[in-house]
Amino acid sequence: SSGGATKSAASGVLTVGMPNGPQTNNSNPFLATSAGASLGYRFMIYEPLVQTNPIAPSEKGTPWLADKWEWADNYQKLTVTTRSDVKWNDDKPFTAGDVAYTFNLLKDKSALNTNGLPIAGASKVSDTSAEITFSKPQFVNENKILNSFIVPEHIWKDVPDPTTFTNEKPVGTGPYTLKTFTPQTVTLSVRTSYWQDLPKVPEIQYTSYNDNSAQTTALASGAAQWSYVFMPNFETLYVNKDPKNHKIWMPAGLGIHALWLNTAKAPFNNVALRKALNMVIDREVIFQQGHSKLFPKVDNVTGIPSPAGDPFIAAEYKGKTAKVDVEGAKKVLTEAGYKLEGDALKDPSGAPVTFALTDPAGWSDYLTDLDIIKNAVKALGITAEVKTQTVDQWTTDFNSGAFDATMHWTNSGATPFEGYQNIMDAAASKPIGEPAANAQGRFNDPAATAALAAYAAAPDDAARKTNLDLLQKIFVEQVPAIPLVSSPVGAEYSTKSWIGWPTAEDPYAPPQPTQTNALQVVLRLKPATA
Amino acid sequence: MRFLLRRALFYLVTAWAAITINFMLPRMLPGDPVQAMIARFQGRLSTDAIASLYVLFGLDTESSMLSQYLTYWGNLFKGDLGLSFTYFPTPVSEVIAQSIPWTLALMGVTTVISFVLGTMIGVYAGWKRGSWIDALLPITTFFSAIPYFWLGLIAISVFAVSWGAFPAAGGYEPGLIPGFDWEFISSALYYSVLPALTVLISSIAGWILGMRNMMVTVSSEDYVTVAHAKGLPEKRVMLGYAARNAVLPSISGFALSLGFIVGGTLLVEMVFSYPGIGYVLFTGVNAKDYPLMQGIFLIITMAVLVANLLADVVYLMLDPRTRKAA
Amino acid sequence: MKSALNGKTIAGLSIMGFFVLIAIIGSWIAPYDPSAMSSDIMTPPSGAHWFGTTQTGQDIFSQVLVGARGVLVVGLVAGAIATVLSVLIGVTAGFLGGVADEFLSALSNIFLVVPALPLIIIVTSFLPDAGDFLIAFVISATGWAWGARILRAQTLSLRQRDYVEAARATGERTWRLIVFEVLPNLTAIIASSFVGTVIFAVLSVITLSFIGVASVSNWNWGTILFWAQNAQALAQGAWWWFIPAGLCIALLGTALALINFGIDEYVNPRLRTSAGGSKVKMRVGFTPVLRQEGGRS
Amino acid sequence: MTPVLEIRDLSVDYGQGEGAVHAVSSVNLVLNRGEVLGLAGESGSGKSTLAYAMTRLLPPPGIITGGEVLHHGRDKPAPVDVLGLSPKQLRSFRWNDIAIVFQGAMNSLNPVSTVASQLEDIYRAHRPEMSRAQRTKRSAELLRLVGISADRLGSYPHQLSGGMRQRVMIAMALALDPEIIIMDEPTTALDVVMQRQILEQMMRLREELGFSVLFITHDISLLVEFSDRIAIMYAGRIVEQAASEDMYRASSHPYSKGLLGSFPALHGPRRPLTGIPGSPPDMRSVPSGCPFHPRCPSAFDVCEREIPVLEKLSGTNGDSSRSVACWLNTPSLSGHPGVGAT
Amino acid sequence: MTGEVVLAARGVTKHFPVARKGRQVLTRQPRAVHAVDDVSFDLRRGHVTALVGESGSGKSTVARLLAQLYPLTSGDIVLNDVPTKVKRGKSFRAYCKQVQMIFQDPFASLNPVHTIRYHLTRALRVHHGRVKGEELEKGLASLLERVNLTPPERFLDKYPHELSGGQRQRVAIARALGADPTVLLADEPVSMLDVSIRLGVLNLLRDLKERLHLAILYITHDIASARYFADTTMVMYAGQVIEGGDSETVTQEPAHPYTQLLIRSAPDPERAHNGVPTVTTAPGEPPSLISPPPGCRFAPRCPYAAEKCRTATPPRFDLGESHYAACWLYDSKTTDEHPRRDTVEVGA
Ligand SMILES: Nc1ncnc2c1ncn2[C@@H]1O[C@H](COP(=O)(O)OP(=O)(O)OP(=O)(O)O)[C@@H](O)[C@H]1O
Ligand SMILES: Nc1ncnc2c1ncn2[C@@H]1O[C@H](COP(=O)(O)OP(=O)(O)OP(=O)(O)O)[C@@H](O)[C@H]1O
Ligand SMILES: [Mg+2]
Ligand SMILES: [Mg+2]
Repeated sequence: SSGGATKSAASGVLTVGMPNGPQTNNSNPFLATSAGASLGYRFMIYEPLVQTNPIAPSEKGTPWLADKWEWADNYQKLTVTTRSDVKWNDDKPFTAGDVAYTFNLLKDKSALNTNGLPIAGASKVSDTSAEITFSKPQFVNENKILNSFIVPEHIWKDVPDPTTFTNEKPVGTGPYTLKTFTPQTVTLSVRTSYWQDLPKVPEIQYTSYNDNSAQTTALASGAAQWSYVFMPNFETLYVNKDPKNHKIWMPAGLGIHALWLNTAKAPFNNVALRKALNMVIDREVIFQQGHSKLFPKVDNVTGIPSPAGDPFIAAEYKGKTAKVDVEGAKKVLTEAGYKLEGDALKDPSGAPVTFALTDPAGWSDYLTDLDIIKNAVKALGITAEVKTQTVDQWTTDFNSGAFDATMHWTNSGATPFEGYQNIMDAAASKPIGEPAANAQGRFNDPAATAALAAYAAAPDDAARKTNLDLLQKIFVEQVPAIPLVSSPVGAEYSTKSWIGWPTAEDPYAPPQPTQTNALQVVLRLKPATA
Repeated sequence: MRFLLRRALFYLVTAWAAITINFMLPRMLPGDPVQAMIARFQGRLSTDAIASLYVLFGLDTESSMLSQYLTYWGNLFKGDLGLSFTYFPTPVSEVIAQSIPWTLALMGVTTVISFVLGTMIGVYAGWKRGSWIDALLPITTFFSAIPYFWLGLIAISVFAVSWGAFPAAGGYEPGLIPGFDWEFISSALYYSVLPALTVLISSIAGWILGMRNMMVTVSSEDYVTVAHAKGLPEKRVMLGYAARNAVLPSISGFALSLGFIVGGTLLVEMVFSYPGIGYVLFTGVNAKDYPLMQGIFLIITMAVLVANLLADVVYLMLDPRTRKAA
Repeated sequence: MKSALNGKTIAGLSIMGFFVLIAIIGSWIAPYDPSAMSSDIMTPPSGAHWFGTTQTGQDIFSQVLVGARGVLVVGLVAGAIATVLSVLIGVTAGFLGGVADEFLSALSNIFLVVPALPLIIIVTSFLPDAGDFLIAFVISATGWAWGARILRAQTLSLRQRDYVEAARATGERTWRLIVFEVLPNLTAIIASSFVGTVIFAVLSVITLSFIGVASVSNWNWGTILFWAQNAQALAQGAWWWFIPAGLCIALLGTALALINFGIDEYVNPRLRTSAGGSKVKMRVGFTPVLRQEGGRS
Repeated sequence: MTPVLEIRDLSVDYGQGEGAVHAVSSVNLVLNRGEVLGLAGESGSGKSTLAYAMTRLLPPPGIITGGEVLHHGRDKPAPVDVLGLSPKQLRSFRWNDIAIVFQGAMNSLNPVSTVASQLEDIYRAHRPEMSRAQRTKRSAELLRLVGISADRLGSYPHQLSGGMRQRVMIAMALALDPEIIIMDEPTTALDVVMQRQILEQMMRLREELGFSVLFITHDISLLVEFSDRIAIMYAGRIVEQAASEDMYRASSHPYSKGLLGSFPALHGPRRPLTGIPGSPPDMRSVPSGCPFHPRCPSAFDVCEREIPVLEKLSGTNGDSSRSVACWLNTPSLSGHPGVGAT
Repeated sequence: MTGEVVLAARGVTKHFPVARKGRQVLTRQPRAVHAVDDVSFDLRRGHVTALVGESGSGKSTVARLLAQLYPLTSGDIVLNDVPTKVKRGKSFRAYCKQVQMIFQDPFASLNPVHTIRYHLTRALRVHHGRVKGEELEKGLASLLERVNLTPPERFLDKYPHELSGGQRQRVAIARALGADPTVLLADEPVSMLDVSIRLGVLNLLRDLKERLHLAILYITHDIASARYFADTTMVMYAGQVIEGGDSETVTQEPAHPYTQLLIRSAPDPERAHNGVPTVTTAPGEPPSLISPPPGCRFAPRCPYAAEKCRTATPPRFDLGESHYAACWLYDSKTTDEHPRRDTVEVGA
């Protein structure tokens, strides 16, 4: 209720909401299933070595628990120098030993190693220095490694099984401690001392709502001040409820949502059709109707989102955006031997071109996208059909290549590499019928596979750039997938009680409350009245 | 006695069947909690996590169906329902223990109120058959035909969003710690008004109708006429003779519905973001969380069985005819 | 035969008939393709769009018209399957008695105890490509037990009736006794349990669609509500997206309930409300005295 | 012979308007103090309807459409019309003055409460001044009166045999020492041994307590044995009324004759049974004129056209209580000008 | 042919098992309702045998046993001198072609959803194959004519509820006649009918007996109608036949104390007006059939009960031409003096 909102503002509480349903008392930071991860408060308690910015991944990170970090052996060995003035919230000092312990923990418990880091070993060099070695060059994983949060050795070493540890009294280096836990609301309160300036927010209240609609209602009424939730028509539902204070900012990360095409079978085994399809999809409509303007559109032809990915875009594609060009598409098709007979497009062999667009039932944004695409290809004389599946079936079909075209996301990382790898890495692909880990569209261009391998192992930036440029060229020319929107690292927030939020003008961090960077945001917040 | 023995056998067989169904169902159906989890995170959980999750959930080892079944029973007898995947590594029993009181309180109280109120109106409607009160029936029927999620959403939009008189979501004021203090209880009550009303409105018609029809039927029984002939006050005839007999069939229905409150609240809880077990079950279904599904299903089934047992006992108490002659 | 048709039943049958008509011709008379998007985004009801449009400019009136079929097909198919099941199991159990009865009763009791909606959700959410018929089948699989129980009880009492016994004494075979002597007398109860299952199935399929478990690309009223809820139509003030489908469901449910009233009153004539136009208030236990001038002779 | 209950021109319909069933039409009947008046007739002739109408207990859609039911109270100066009583007066009139033993005694007891509570209910409603102990004591006495031991007070109806239930009903009827007891086929469900036990007990109690009985049954030989006077109903009308001996020896109405000729006698010579041809009329479409004429062996033209009125008949032994509604007994029939507006 | 025995009961016994309760489950002592115990009699062609007794004495059970609707516990049913036991199927149909039953309640024994035509057609088809068309119509008409429902067209297409009780019972009889049976078991065929109609149905049955030489078992609780209608009368008490013989003899000179009680209790218009004193009837109720008293089952209520009556079951004692009674009073060995029947009077 609005009553709740005024009360929390007055008492200096920051109210965060997430639409994730009731939680259980679980603050194990490693588990995505924990309340800490689901609501995001783990980042107020556990801190990373370095804060990297996913919306500006090419920037160097902000030193956090680590003062300095150095790579050696072509990104196979990392030496970290830790701060010496940091204390755990049980007043024990933080040392490099904790860093070594944490990485060894990840190495030993593969269940906790959600990033799949190939850790070879970690050791404490001194109280302020630790050394971590990897079995492969880790350039592409750099941010994931630096972003890893550190847990206290003195607590965790006595935990019998860290994978089933619910960590109800989390001990971290962050500025907040867990005050109370209820399945609906988790309250954090600020510590008395912290290695930086103490944040101005004395208490943070994380409330879990059961669904997007409840979360939206809470945001609109002011009961929740900060959240990341998908809402259709955010102007009406949120911003217009208090235009002065209700803000929404959805900066793009490097992860994208694309229409994956099955390039190993008809009709999309013909590159001309893939190109033509790419030319008739109106990304503006997808952005506005499919994703309600919340997911930033990806219109650079390379599929690299702006502005996060701008530094990576090859010179020849800078500023080249995908545009709707139905005539152009028809030309491409005609040149490739396609014919329009009556209303129906026939492929060079004379068979009508049809395909199914599949996605899970209930995934409304994807399904809307597919509908838009279905309507768009009518202009080419193609009859497409939107089919829904259960999530399981869809996942299975996606991995085994049993689809024509489907909306799906890509992996993301600190560079566009992960995205390209996800779409084009034939090395991790399998024939149709067997589950593939990458290139589920069965795209198989040896040049692309080689470039991906070379990029990951490249010794220097020049080599990386060469390979990335090549990947972009292949992507643009072969159209293995059609990028449409990016995954935002955004949030809705209210400036009514708290100011200092990141904005497009001051993009010091992504605003999402469940990201590592949320701590950076909270540290900058100030009461609006002060 | 024989009646009770038969019932006991029925309960045992049903419980066994239900537990076995619980065990078989998730295993017969396709699906994978890890994939479900990846899908739920839509790109925020990278594909690298897959391997780690299989290890985490212990799905990387295989054992025969029979040995799983036996282990399942063994664990059941120890009261161990396993660990939930969705809320890993929280034990299923804990997840259930945390959510079930909400459902029980909200739905239990609402069901009781609905039954009592509906039955009372039904008694009156049946007694005053042919009067204006008959016009009430189509109206209540209409309300009961509305799916209650729809009614709930409208209620939220009208009473919570537009008017702001009631909270739109949750079980209590965020920040309060559940406990037996007035602040919490009053808040919980306040938060339960809208969901309770919705359930009440859509469920009361059934009771009214059932009771009315029974009243009408019973009203023409000879013993009611005799009661009139005896010159008893009308209230006494209505309650002591007609209603007392007419209510018997409703009792078992009531007990059954008490059992089903655990299972039938999913939509109320979804719509009102209520922290009850229905929503948790739904989450579990979406997440392919077998242990959680099994656990909740088991609880629901047991609740229904217990309610049935209760119905039998109450019936035995209320209807002397089922009691054995002295 | 006594006419079971009273005002309520007629109203129920008319509404039902109307919806059945819509279900049959809905997709032909729909002014637009229900999935087709247009540039009229979120417009309130107007001459062009009687029930307004959705977020993506789809015509809600067309969706409601087309969506009737899904609801009715699932409702009627599920009702039919469940009724057949309940007749087969209930009547057989009641008539044969003995071990067969014990077994079949236990079976229906188990199905009664297993909570239906969660089970349906679980099963449908796992089924690949859950089409209307599959959903109808799942619903009927959980919905037959109640009818079977009632039918069994009724058969048990019918089996004792003299006319069954008399037919047996005439030399009729067992199957003839069941089919020609017992079944015809169960018609009202079968009809009532059919209507009851249809109500249950309609609400179930709508619920399934609403929570996105069933396929949302086949239009039905639940699907409309699913999309409306997804777009938070009410919060956006787009009541027109929400109201028509909900009202249709409620109307259909009411119609079915009214038909059931009629059946109830047919089975139990005491339930009949006195025919309209009566000026005298009937009161149980106090017979009205209405002295007519002159009286009759 | 003072009347205790006088029924004048009582008419009862089930339903209204076109489809109404005229179950009782212009019945006149007098019940005298202390007598047993038998009411006989075929099933559907309106016996129960008449009984219920006297106390206004007809089930819907029964409506009393005319007439009066005058009750001459023991210590009331003027007769009161039962049909004019307010609900409150009616409630106090019931059971205090008229008690009923119903046709289906098996179903007349509330299955879910004990005999005691159903007995005591009466006192609680009519004698609020009685203490709990008094009520219990009185209930026990009543049971003893009908030959049931008092420890049956705590029993539920289903724990009693049919005969016992019927006796409980009789005990209940006696609870307030009423002036009139209506017994509507009180023994049809019982076998003859039990029937006799109960009826004889009833007659003994009547001797002791002096109430009047309206005894309804279709078993005319039972009536002849137990009642003082007999009225015979056919199609909602009284067709004959006479002292029971007269009725037995020399009934005048062809229907009464037929009825009496339908019972085989157990003793004496095997007299031939005549029976009555045809079947009882459908009350929805009662034949015009005398309703019995289609079955009457001696019907003639007037019978088809005009309804005979119940007329006093100078009895064989000068008994004036005898009357019959049959054109055969109207000597002035030839003088009748045919149809008259009635 | 008149007088030959068609169907005979030989020591027919029926015990209905009773659900065991509570502790009895452990003791495993089987319990049963001794509904019919050791009943023997003959049904002869062209002869009406009445079976009289109060409610619950086992009359209907005897009828159903004879109709082979229940399996026997022990004893034999002898059809045309052949002991017959049939359960279902062909042999059952062959049996019921000979032996047909009429039920007590004509309102309940006709299926309300079927027309008269259906009922009768089935009766014809079951026993005479697939009769069709003309032949069927003729068969139906003759059936209805035999029970005096004329003209047949008026009744054929009616539903049971459109007929009066007497007409319905006639249809039920017509249905039984459809099989061309030799034996009719009429279980209280008129007790649910109006007094004035009863006679018609009884006269019809008598007429059938005379014309078709049927053997009729007439079950009733009204002993007066047995006198009127039946040639021989048997009296049942608590599952046993306690007296039997020529109807006139049984009703006019009852031998068994129970029969005497029954006859005294029957309403008698003469009694009131001839100054016959009202009778005090025997107290008590019929015994429990689950654990019937040892010896004579009437002993607990019998004013003459001697020690022997309470211990030994009395056999039948012949009292004259076809008249017998199962009562120790008539055992010439125990009593020298044959008690005069008319002296055996209760109360006094
Ligand atoms: N509720 C009713 N609605 C319509 N008609 C009724 C109703 N109750 C009785 N009747 C009709 O009224 C007539 C008289 O019925 P009533 O019960 O008084 O007869 P009765 O003489 O008591 O018969 P019985 O000997 O069977 O008890 C019958 O024709 C019956 O059909
Ligand atoms: N199917 C049965 N199962 C158990 N007991 C039965 C069954 N049928 C009859 N009985 C019992 O057998 C006894 C005799 O019953 P039966 O119906 O033969 O009596 P009846 O003389 O025909 O009585 P009525 O005059 O009431 O028809 C009764 O005590 C009855 O309860
Ligand atoms: Mg009556
Ligand atoms: Mg019987």
